[in-house]
Amino acid sequence: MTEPLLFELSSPGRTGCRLPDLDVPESVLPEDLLRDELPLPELSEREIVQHFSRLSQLNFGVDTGFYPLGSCTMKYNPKMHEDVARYAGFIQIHPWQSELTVQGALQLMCELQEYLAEITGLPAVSLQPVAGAHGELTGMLIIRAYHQSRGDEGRVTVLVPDSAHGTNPASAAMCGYKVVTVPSDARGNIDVEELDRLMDESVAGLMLTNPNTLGLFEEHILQIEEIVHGAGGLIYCDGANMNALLGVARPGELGTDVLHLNLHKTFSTPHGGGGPGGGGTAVTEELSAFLPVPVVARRGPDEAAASGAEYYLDYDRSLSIGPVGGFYGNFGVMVKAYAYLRSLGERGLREVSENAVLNANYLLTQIKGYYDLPYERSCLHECVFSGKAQAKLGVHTLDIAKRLIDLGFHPPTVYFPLIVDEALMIEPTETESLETL
Amino acid sequence: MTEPLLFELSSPGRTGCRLPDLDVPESVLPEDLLRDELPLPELSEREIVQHFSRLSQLNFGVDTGFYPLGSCTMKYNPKMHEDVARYAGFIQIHPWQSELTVQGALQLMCELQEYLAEITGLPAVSLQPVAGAHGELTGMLIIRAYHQSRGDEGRVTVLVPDSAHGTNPASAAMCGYKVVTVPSDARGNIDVEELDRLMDESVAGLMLTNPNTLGLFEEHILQIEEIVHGAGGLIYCDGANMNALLGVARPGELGTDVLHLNLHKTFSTPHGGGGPGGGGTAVTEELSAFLPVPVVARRGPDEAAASGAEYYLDYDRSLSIGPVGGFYGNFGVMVKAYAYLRSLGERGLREVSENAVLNANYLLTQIKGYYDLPYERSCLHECVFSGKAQAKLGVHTLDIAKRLIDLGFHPPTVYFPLIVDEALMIEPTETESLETL
Amino acid sequence: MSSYIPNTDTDRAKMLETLGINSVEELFEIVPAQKRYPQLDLPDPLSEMEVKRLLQALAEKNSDLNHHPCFLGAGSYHHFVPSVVDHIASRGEFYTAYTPYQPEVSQGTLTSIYEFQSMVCALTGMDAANASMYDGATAMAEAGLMAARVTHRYKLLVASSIHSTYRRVLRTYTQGIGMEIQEIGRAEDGVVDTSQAVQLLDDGTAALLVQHPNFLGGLEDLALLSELAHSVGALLVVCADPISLGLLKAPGDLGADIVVGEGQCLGSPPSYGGPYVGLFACRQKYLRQIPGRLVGMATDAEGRRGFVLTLQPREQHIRREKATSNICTNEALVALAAGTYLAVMGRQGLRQVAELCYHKAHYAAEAIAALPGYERLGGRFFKEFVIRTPVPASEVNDQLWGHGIIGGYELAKDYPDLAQCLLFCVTEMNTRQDIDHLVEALTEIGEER
Amino acid sequence: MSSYIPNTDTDRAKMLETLGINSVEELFEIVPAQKRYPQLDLPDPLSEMEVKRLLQALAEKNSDLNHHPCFLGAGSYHHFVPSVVDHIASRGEFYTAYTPYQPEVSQGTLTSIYEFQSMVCALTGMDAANASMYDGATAMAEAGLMAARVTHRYKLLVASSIHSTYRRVLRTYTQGIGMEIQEIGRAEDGVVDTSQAVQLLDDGTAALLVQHPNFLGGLEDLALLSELAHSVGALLVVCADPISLGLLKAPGDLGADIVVGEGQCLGSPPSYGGPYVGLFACRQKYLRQIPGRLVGMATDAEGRRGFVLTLQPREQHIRREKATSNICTNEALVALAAGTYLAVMGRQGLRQVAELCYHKAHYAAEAIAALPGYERLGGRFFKEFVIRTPVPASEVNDQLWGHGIIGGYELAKDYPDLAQCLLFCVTEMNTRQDIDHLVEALTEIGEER
Ligand SMILES: Cc1ncc(COP(=O)(O)O)c(C=O)c1O
Ligand SMILES: Cc1ncc(COP(=O)(O)O)c(C=O)c1O
Repeated sequence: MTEPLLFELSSPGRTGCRLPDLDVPESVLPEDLLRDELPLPELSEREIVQHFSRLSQLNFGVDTGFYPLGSCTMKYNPKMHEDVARYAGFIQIHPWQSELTVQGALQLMCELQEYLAEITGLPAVSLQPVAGAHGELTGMLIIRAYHQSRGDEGRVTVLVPDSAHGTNPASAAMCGYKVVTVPSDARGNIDVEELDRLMDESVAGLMLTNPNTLGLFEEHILQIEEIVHGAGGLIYCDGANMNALLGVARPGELGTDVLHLNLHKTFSTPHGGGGPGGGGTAVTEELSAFLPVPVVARRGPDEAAASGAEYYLDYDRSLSIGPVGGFYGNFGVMVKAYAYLRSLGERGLREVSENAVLNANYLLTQIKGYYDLPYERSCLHECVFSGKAQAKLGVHTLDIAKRLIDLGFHPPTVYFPLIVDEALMIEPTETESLETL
Repeated sequence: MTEPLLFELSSPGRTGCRLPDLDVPESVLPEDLLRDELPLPELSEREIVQHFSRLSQLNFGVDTGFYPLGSCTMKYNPKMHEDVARYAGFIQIHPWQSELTVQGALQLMCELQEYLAEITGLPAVSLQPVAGAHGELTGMLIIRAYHQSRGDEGRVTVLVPDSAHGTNPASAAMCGYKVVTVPSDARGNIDVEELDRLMDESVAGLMLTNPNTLGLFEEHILQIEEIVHGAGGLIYCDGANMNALLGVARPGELGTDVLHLNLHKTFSTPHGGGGPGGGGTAVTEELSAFLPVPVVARRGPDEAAASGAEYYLDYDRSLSIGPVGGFYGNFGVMVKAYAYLRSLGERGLREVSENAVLNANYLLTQIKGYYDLPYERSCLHECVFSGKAQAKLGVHTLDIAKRLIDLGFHPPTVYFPLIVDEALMIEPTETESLETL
Repeated sequence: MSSYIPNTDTDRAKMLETLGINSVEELFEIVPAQKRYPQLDLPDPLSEMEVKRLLQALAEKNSDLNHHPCFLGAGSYHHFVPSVVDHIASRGEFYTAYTPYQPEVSQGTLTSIYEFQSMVCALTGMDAANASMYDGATAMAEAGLMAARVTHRYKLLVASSIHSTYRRVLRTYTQGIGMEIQEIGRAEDGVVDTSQAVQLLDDGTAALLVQHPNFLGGLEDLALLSELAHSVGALLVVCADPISLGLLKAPGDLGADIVVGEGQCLGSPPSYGGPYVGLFACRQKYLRQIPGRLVGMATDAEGRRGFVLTLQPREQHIRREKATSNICTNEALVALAAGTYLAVMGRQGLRQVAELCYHKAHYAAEAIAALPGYERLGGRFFKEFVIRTPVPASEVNDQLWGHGIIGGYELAKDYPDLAQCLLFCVTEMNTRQDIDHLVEALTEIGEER
Repeated sequence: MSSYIPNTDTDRAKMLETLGINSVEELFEIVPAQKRYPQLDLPDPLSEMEVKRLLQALAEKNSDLNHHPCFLGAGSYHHFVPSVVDHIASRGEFYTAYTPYQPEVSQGTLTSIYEFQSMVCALTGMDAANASMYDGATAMAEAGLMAARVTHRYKLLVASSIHSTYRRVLRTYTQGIGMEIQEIGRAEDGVVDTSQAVQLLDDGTAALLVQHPNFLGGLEDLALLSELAHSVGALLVVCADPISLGLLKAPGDLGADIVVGEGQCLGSPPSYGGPYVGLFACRQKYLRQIPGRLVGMATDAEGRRGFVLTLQPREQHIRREKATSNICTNEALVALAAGTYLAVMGRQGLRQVAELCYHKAHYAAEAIAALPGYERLGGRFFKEFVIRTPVPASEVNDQLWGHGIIGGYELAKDYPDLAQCLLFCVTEMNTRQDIDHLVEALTEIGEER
């Protein structure tokens, strides 16, 4: 079935919505500024619904099947979140309303900041970034501002491991940094010797991903910390893979200075075909002064009583890198993350990671016989295979992906990470069952 | 794709919903009455959503395509109705709440009764029946109660045209009536001479359908009225096809004593795969005393002020046939009908019928060359063809239906009405476009 | 032109031309001229935005259960509905499909009904269940009619501990065909007076109809009642609360021949009384007399499994006046919600819901019964119980509403002997705090007297 | 065990056995022991019912626009969202899909994005549009960066009549790479001071950035501004309100090179500031410098039409530090809503929405300006306008709230010269009654002074 496009279905004179009649006198329109033509399609409501319903059926989603895209944490997200995120009191509020009239929203954001701080071990959180890459930009600007605030202007380089997600070097570059690649060692870790060699006073910091994009925990994490901090650099941790470490380890206790989370992966906002997301960014106490404004804050009891409002938007940060978006971040995504955390609590979070990691390792043992495993060790949330052997037989990873589609599965991530030949990256998540695997 | 059944997907120990912990002390359970086994399936939320999402894709619905089922009025229903019918103030109210706390619901029901009275020309309406057949049962019991109230006990028969929907004779039979069939004439009307011959003081009434199931307006309607009323009988009109006559004619002015509407066809509740529906039943002033209790009523201003409630449930009808359902009917369906009527108004209603009839007649001319048309006259909301000619060539109506499915259309109604050989019954409704037809 | 009608003026002109007529009006000339185009006194049409605001305002004129603790039951129940349920029922392919007459394009609906039927059988302990009835009340009425078809007898014995509306609907449904209906009184503790049942059961009795838990919340002795009914060749029809069946023995295991029930509590909100869904299940041997639709499993030419409407010759569209019932449209979407609910809750969850109701109701009953002036009537119960109040029941309710609480069901209208009594219902939706609040308010009301 | 995790204890035991380990903990031994399993101070887990009640309570602590007339705009707009929009965005196949990297299983998303891009082009008069940016503010910042890539110049000239947050975000985005940003003041009537523009534009200028209608509601002279920018080889970047484009000339037809905008007003509620969606469109010749994803039309081996992500070598997953932007996840679902909205409104509807806003805003402005003590500032406007109030703006707002009205945006924080001024926004959601009510309240407030 191919579905015609909206413009092809259009027929002059149709409309999909009746609007209210004008109930005030007409004013004079600015004739010189008016457009002659508005070439939008014209359809009735019925045609629009049919069109998009049919289009949707051409998609594969988590709701319709197993979606083991590596690096994407395509977990199933509870339907309850869709409902609560649509409460009128959440969607029908304007970002410029006075704080007194949005205390519920501010409380939710403030508590979410606190929960994420608790989970990451990094005490100060901004919810303003709306995607992982947005968080990276925010975080790297904070690192830059930190060095600048100390008059440490010579740090022009950022180190990025070769296994890093493409957004990492891109974000560093947007902050004006020169990107230098750190190679991986034979076990899939950052090559510590290389790191030590590269790390000097021209380096602003290291962007690492832990667990990394190979699904592996950075084995020398404490040593890395010493090296980077020892040379005056800061550690940025890409926390997009936190699904493997919830309640298991706090990046803040592993030397991380700045970290972003992908609320749309780990904290249960569906991917939406590519957004919206949430890239909440957490930093150490020392770096909190640089966070984007505003941050949501809580007043002490006396002040709260006096102003009538316990929660407020705090714009008062003279060292702030400035705002990174139009308002306060993707509030709707925060509502889902909040609901998720309140559902799970500490125990539930740990269960998520334990099951995600168990599933990935189980899958690893099941597939190991058939595909090359570039790194022989147990993984965390995802596993990466190589289709090298198959490629020798003329079957490339892309062919494998296509065949899986024919069989009714969504294929895994292919050709990433770039450091593995013919990569096949599988992240089952905790929401899949043994039978499916 | 075949989808396994829930029981096949089940795995011991899984559950799809976490419930609150018990927050009161436990009481002793009645051990002797407890069941040992509860053989329900066990699945996680993720599996359930995947299962039903996949199942849904095995269905064809109005949202996904043209659904020209004759007699079913498969029109497109505005999405707005789905939203308003889910407002908490409509779904989270209990039917035994005091009238003071549900004035909004009662007002909606009362006004809907009034609108339907206005449209049908029959002043008293019960919204309690929840489907067409339920309305028929209600209406025929009212006719029975009416004759009984006059001591007119000898009327044991009900006349039903051969083209009637199966529910008509079945409903009459459930009221204890003997069903006598009235044949149709060569133009698809009730055979008036036969009717005249059959109509006597043993007949309680005639159940006619107008426009009838052939999509034809009953040409001798006024004459029929004289015959039936003349012999002391009442006229029941099956109003399931009112989509053709909205704002064009009022059955109450064409001799009808009792009529049911299919809110789920004409007044915009989607069919739901077979319900819920609404079978609102309208009667003459004279018959209003027999309506099921309760009916929603409006108090005069003084009384309303005194009681604090303008609208109330009126149980005070000594001649009532009694209730026909547990509460007041399908309130959720009423909300949609109400929204529909408020959207359309008089002009909009007439547009619905005009477009429905225009579409059907257009389709009739387009297909006429290919299939036999048993009755050569213009139709109303639907048209009936005969596949007789095709059948002679060995292609039966059922084969035609299957072929249409292969082509991505929902086939029309087949083998109904029974009086047409190899019938193919097509009702396009007003919500389809010229292109689709 | 409405946004629901795609045809534009140009489209219409083209179609009129094809038809060789000048105006749409010509198509309606068949309608007697003097009756054509009546003036309708209806409100002016509104835009989508205006209709939504209007309906929002009407909805907000109602006091809803999201904002008021509620202790009403009596046939409509406030249970928790997981979000999944409505998400499934909101799939366009489900809710915009017609009755699944055409199996090739209806496997979604058919499979889901088949699963619903299987789960109703599992709950009730019956062999077969239909695709749904209008609601619990009409399901019970149709069970009475079916019992008569099965037994060729025309007397129904009805427990007065059955929901009063259900009994009245049974009378409505049977008034035309002239069945005899006798009611059996209640014993001391509110359940069926079995000695009276023994007296009234005779070889003209088609069925004994009881409710369990009954309207007053009490638990009937189904095993004994089925023995009594069967001893004179009558059927036992049980109207059951499906939530209670998470905990209680299946009526089928206790001898019931037909089990009916109101399925609203399975995943549908109270909705001011509808749409609800009637559950209907029976023993295999009576299957050919069952009303309504049935979905069965079948295998196609290539050996693939599929689902189809089965035993259709019982139905009105084929048998017409000889059908087992006139029902056509039923409550498919509500049944889908119920099926989804049962799948979501599953074996553990439904039991847990039932236990939450049981324990909370008993906690409340005990606390209220301990208040001076209040007394609990009746024996063992599930989630509803009867309280005799120190002041008239309606006054109690008025005062509870003053505390923002929606009180109990006033029994006086159904049982003159329970004039000053309220039927309270407690479910998993009532927190301990709600219950304590109710008890406090009742204390106050009792003291004021 | 949570209901979101299907694995049961048995499943886990089986998997552990396969892995040859005794506990899941063993899989985490790689984490330094002293840092493993920290104690997390989080609230206790809650059931679905409890979470819903908790969130409901939080939501109800906010005063929502369904219950209060609102005259706030300033970057977030309260427009009517037809029901269809969210019904489409609620299709599981859309919202639970990933970024459409795998075209065979993503034609739904890809086609809808392609249509969205086409409609953005139609609205803005541009040749190409991307799949979306985070929001209007970041879209404008990225437009600044793109202009630098296109022109190899590093100065941006920014109108001070642009949304203040947008200007600040531009500074945030450019602080690392060290671009120079100069602001142009406003002329008498609140629009760009063109003589100052002429002064500041030079051959080091990458782009002139303006907003139209501008932050204060005023209408800029785009034709003139583009002429000025182009005369020194700079690009003209226009940030436009897409609703206004239902009525106003397309910026592309007036010389804009890049058009950006906030798409929230197209089918998304205000949502306390997000999720929103940035629109980004440009001329064909600059396409290779566009940030973000692009969907293009393609033909498969069998000649069938399909849609794919195109020009991917601009993006971070291929180009890494040399990419045109770091953006990866964008706002696909909000873009789907915007696309649906534009289809629903269509040619006629969007014009009608724009006209409703225009006429209602002018009705309100005229009435307020006529009140003693109030004065309207600025020239021609679309749906927002500036009013100088007789008492401090914050006091006016406080008092309006006393009438249940959410007042205007207080301009003092952005423009010291507009200290006692409010920016009012009027849309089709404000009925005449709302406006009259506002005017009455303002009258009262003015009189009290
Ligand atoms: C490891 C990693 N880092 C960063 C990102 C970027 O996140 P986003 O797409 O939300 O910008 C991703 C997402 O694909 C990722 O997998
Ligand atoms: C003409 C006619 N009458 C009556 C009915 C019965 O209505 P329902 O299915 O709502 O009981 C139908 C529906 O199929 C019908 O088409």
